[in-house]
Amino acid sequence: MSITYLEAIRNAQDKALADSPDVFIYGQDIGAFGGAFKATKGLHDKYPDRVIDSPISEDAMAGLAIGAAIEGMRPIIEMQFADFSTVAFNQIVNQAATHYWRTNIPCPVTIRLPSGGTPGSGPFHSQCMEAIYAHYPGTIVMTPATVEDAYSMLLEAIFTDDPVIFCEHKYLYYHLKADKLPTQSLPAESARITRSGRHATIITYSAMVHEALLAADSLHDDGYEIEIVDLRCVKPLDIETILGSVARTGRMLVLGEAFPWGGVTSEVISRVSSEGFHLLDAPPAKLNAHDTPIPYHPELWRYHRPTANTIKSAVQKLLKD
Amino acid sequence: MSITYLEAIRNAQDKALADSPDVFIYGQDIGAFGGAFKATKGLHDKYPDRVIDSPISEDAMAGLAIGAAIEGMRPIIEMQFADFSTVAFNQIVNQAATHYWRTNIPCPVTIRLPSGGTPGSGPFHSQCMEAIYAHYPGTIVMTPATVEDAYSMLLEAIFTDDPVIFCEHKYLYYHLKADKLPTQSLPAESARITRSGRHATIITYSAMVHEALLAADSLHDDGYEIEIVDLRCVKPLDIETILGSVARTGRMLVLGEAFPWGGVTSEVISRVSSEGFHLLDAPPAKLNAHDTPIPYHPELWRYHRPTANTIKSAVQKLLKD
Amino acid sequence: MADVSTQNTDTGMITPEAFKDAFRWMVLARTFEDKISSVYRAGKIVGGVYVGRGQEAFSAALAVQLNRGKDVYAPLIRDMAGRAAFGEPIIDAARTYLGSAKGSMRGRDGNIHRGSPRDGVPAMISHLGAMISVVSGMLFARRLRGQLDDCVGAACIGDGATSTGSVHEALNMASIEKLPLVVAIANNQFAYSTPNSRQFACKDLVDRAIGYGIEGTNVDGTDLADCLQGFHKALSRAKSGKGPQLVVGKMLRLSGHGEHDDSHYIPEEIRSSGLGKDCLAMARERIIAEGWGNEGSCQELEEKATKEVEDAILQADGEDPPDPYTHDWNACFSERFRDTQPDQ
Amino acid sequence: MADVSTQNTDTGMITPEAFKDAFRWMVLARTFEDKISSVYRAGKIVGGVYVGRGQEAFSAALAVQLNRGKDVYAPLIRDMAGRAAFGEPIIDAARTYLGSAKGSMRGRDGNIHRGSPRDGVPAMISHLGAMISVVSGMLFARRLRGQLDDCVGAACIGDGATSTGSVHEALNMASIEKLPLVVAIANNQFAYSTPNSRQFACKDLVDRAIGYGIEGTNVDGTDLADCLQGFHKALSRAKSGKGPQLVVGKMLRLSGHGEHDDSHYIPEEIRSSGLGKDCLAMARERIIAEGWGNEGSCQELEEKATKEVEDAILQADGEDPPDPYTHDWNACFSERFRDTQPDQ
Ligand SMILES: Cc1ncc(C[n+]2csc(CCOP(=O)(O)OP(=O)(O)O)c2C)c(N)n1
Ligand SMILES: Cc1ncc(C[n+]2csc(CCOP(=O)(O)OP(=O)(O)O)c2C)c(N)n1
Ligand SMILES: [Mg+2]
Ligand SMILES: [Mg+2]
Repeated sequence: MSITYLEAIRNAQDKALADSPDVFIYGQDIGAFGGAFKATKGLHDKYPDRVIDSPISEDAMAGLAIGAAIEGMRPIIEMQFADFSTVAFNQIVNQAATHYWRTNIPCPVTIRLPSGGTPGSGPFHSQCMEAIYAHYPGTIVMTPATVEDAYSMLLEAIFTDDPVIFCEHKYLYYHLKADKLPTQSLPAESARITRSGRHATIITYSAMVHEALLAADSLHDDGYEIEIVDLRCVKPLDIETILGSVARTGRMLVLGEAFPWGGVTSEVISRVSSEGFHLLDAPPAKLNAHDTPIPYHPELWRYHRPTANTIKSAVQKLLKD
Repeated sequence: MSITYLEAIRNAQDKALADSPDVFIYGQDIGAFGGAFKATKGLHDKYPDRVIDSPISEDAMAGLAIGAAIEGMRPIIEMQFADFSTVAFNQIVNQAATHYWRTNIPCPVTIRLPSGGTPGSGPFHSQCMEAIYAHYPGTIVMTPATVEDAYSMLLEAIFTDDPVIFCEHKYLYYHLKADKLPTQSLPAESARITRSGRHATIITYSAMVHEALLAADSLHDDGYEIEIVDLRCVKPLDIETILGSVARTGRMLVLGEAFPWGGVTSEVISRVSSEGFHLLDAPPAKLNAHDTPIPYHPELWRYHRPTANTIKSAVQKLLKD
Repeated sequence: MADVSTQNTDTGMITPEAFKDAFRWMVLARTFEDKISSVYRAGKIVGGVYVGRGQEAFSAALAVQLNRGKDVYAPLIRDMAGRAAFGEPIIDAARTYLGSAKGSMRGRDGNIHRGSPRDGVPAMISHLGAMISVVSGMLFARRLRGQLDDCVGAACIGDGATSTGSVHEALNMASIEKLPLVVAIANNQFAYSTPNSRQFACKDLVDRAIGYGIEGTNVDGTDLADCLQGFHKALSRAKSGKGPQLVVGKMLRLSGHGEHDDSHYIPEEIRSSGLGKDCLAMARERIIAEGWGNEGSCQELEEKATKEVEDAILQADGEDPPDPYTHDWNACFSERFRDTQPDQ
Repeated sequence: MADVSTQNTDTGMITPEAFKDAFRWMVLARTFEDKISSVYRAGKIVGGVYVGRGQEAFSAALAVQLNRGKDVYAPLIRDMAGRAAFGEPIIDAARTYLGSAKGSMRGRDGNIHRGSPRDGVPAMISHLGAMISVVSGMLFARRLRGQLDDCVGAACIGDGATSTGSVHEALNMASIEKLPLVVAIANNQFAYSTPNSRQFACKDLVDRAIGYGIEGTNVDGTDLADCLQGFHKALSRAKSGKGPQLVVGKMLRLSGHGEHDDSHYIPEEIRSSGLGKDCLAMARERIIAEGWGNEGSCQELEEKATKEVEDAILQADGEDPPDPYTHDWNACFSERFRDTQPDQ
């Protein structure tokens, strides 16, 4: 048996719905249809009152979830694409994220954002918005890179008492497979050493973990052992694990698929430079997508985002510094 | 004669309206009433067709401005408070910011965001959103710290062919005065050495420039000469000027009023660490507001944001490193 | 003038008791807000003061018909009267304005942004229109849990807020979900300085209801009895499964947008029109005219309110402000997800 | 069935010429989209294919009455017919789908996201509802410049998009500004898989117009003549200063949401209802029945369309894709404000 990243997300929701009557899912086309990506396929049949088709009203979807969360429910909002959450931005960052702080009453909503680029998706169905939400106090932002994490972290997200922005990567939906779902797992707030090495560390998250692995494989053939840190949760950052890895390798490339100005990569470099300056044997390096909207055409898209090749070059440069 | 930061903004708009029939202003209560902060006082009388009261519809305000900009006009949108631009977020980052790249047709809108904290304004009338907009490709983000810059940079913003997010600081509106408006000025994309020094650099922008100056005055009494770089434009960053200053002092504190995760401060540290690592004699330091929403009560607010005192402590720590 | 019979009947008529009950909260609200305005003018309040002068009837008429601990009530800027009628202790208003650490917002937010979600009063964010869908969510949760019974949710907005996308999405969604929601629009003719003519161009704001398939009612916001009756009807319909209800009240904001604003832009013509009537004075006159009370009993009520308000303000003013050094600076509830950033 | 006289009169009647003109674009659109779907099924298109099958009458009827180079036309997902009628060269559609660097979007965006703002066709962003206020802005600019004359702007959306806050804000604002805007809602009964019943709860979507103080018209989206007449009326009113106009057409989406979707969720009952009629077949029948053409002339038209489509697709397919290495990777127009980040 094998299970995909997408199925893991479906299974986590199934389990959450089964385990707690407080869980419900609200989103466009997620009912009988099972969602644009089929992340809720079959769930409406099992939980007809709690897997609910929404009108195309992202602001009100988020508002409704927040109201229910204040009452102690654990709503999940599926945005059809992360990109469309811009329309719910205000409710998420100003209503949900501030709620506990303002009122002492937690707001346990989970906002699922199908994120990231796939060929042909273009500027409005490809975005990575983790940095936008992470900037605001009161949010937790998760970016699972593996099938197992998609499952266990989504369950943690749903049962966490704060708003969780759950950035699931569309490129991994069908591509990524595992043998089975985990019964035990690393807590969501911990980063993971996905591969150990000693010449340099690549710090990354979500789909880029897999590009980094390819680059590391290739660099291995050249005699370099590259350590890979999968952040898993980009807010809060597991700074101990990050600094631990940099301490071992002395060199760090921070890699992300999102836009280059600001964001996770800059935040990690900033933290490491401030808190672990003397661990660095070379300037920290950064690799992101190009500073343009995400192109539709696969030829442009492949060039726009970091790939195993450009990662490898960046590491090679880093190793020479 | 003396002129305030707010009057400079009003004067810049007046001049732009006079100089070009393509300029108009659209926003809530900006017509006969002159705006919540009086930034358009008297302008409706002078240009009745081009200083226009809007309904409370930030999304449509931005959309209307974008449509007019595509036609070659140079609209200015006044958001009543920066915080309310969350509701126009989608139009700004997905419509305006991508427009030139998608269609080859520029979209010269200026979005004025009355930004930043003042005592008693609370979580929803105090925000600094520069990082949110700067993250997206296609935007220019200006954060003037002086009366002269408020004037000259707003004029540049209006006559720039890209969307400019103009973050004017409310705390400076009435507090800050100059003798007269400039006739010549540093281009908007250049940072400025506001104060020269040799022991450390504080890199900052907007209202924090003035807190930094106070801290530097106080450190001067202790025998330290602190250089201050006013970024002026946070996107793009004038990395040459920044690196030049760090090269002189070897130590850098990056200071911002915004939330700590990500943002301008992290981006500057990331850029300098990557591009000027060997210029640094000590770990780069960072000072932001606390990681909570902005409190209403002045006692809490003063503690939440960086002040001359906390800046001084941060620099003292930096000097010891 | 709406009918006020001496008997509460199924036809939605309102008793003198209900009228007097609402009047009491109107008096308290006006007294409190007059006082807080003078405290503001004395420079003792940071931030703004936004009062509901002229809107007390509309505000109280809704809330007095709700049940604290059961219903949901989302007041907005000008709902001091409704808040009081819904059972918000006057001391909380005083504390929030005066910055006592003991207020429900603990100094984190101020003035009208106070709330107490566990009592059914969500704490508003400033972004207009954003609270309606939150109220829907609270009702939705209760229904999913089988705890809806005949509870109802009410959300208040102004004429200006009707132009937000949020309000549209929320009304449409509530109608689809057939939630027992009453949305009260206080059309006080202005949004800050912006008149209705720059806010909408429909003949009657209540016609928005048609576009959502919900029921709409106009009431005279200066007439307490009419407000009571309009809301009574709307609340009964909402509770009996008829879905969301829109109630639009017309009146004039008898103050500036905030106490910093002299509202010079309001034309004398509107001020002296029927819209400009003071709902409080009118309700008082009616009580006396109908013999439900007299000058003496009204004065007694007013004096009691003055005492209550003065006590509350005195008490709040004597309380400690929040202390940043002992304050809990955490935006997240979950300890394990708190950021480990070195203290800023 | 709407009246089609042989004379175009002021009463808004539509000529056989107009009918046949619209029909021609409908045929071209259907032919193109059938072809592009088969190209998609052959795996030659990356990203989605979204077709307007069943909506060609409604789409073409609007655009055929607009003037390229003068009016503004903002098509949405299912407006291939309208695009063609407005003068979008068929080769641009082929290029955008097939990823030729020569398409108007130069590979940066695809399929239905193409546009050409200088010709009056804004390039849509995906976020539903967001284009209406942009069209308003274009009209607003022209009016400020004294260049509005009798030009008109048209924006197309679906039933699903009516639930967005954007649409509400834009309609309300356009009404306040009294812009010559026609908003066409193609109610094809579904938004992706979501039926009208989960999208709104009003009796008739056209009633939204009342809430904005604008004029609204229902048309039978399967009947070309009715569509032509409805839009004719709306456009004339808009041009004569009567402010925004809402035209709602009812029909069924005779395809999946995209070509990846088998639309199994559409009940047979709707498919076989009047809504499920194919506007193209009906228009063709009418042409023959009225004697405005015959089987032969129709076939000729169809063959011409097939040839045109095949040529365009062949040409586009033979063109180079964009080359990332020579591509201009700049999101800003202003050189001096371009970021100096080291190349990623
Ligand atoms: C989305 C949004 N935009 C702007 C504002 C600023 N603002 C606060 S109150 C107000 C006027 C509100 O008018 P109305 O809804 O009529 O309520 P009233 O003040 O008349 O009670 C405005 C524009 C806001 N709070 N939210
Ligand atoms: C704000 C927003 N939310 C979600 C989507 C995803 N989406 C694309 S098309 C669509 C359905 C649109 O339905 P409708 O407006 O009826 O148009 P139709 O497809 O039927 O022509 C959805 C939900 C989107 N594009 N924008
Ligand atoms: Mg009002
Ligand atoms: Mg549809």
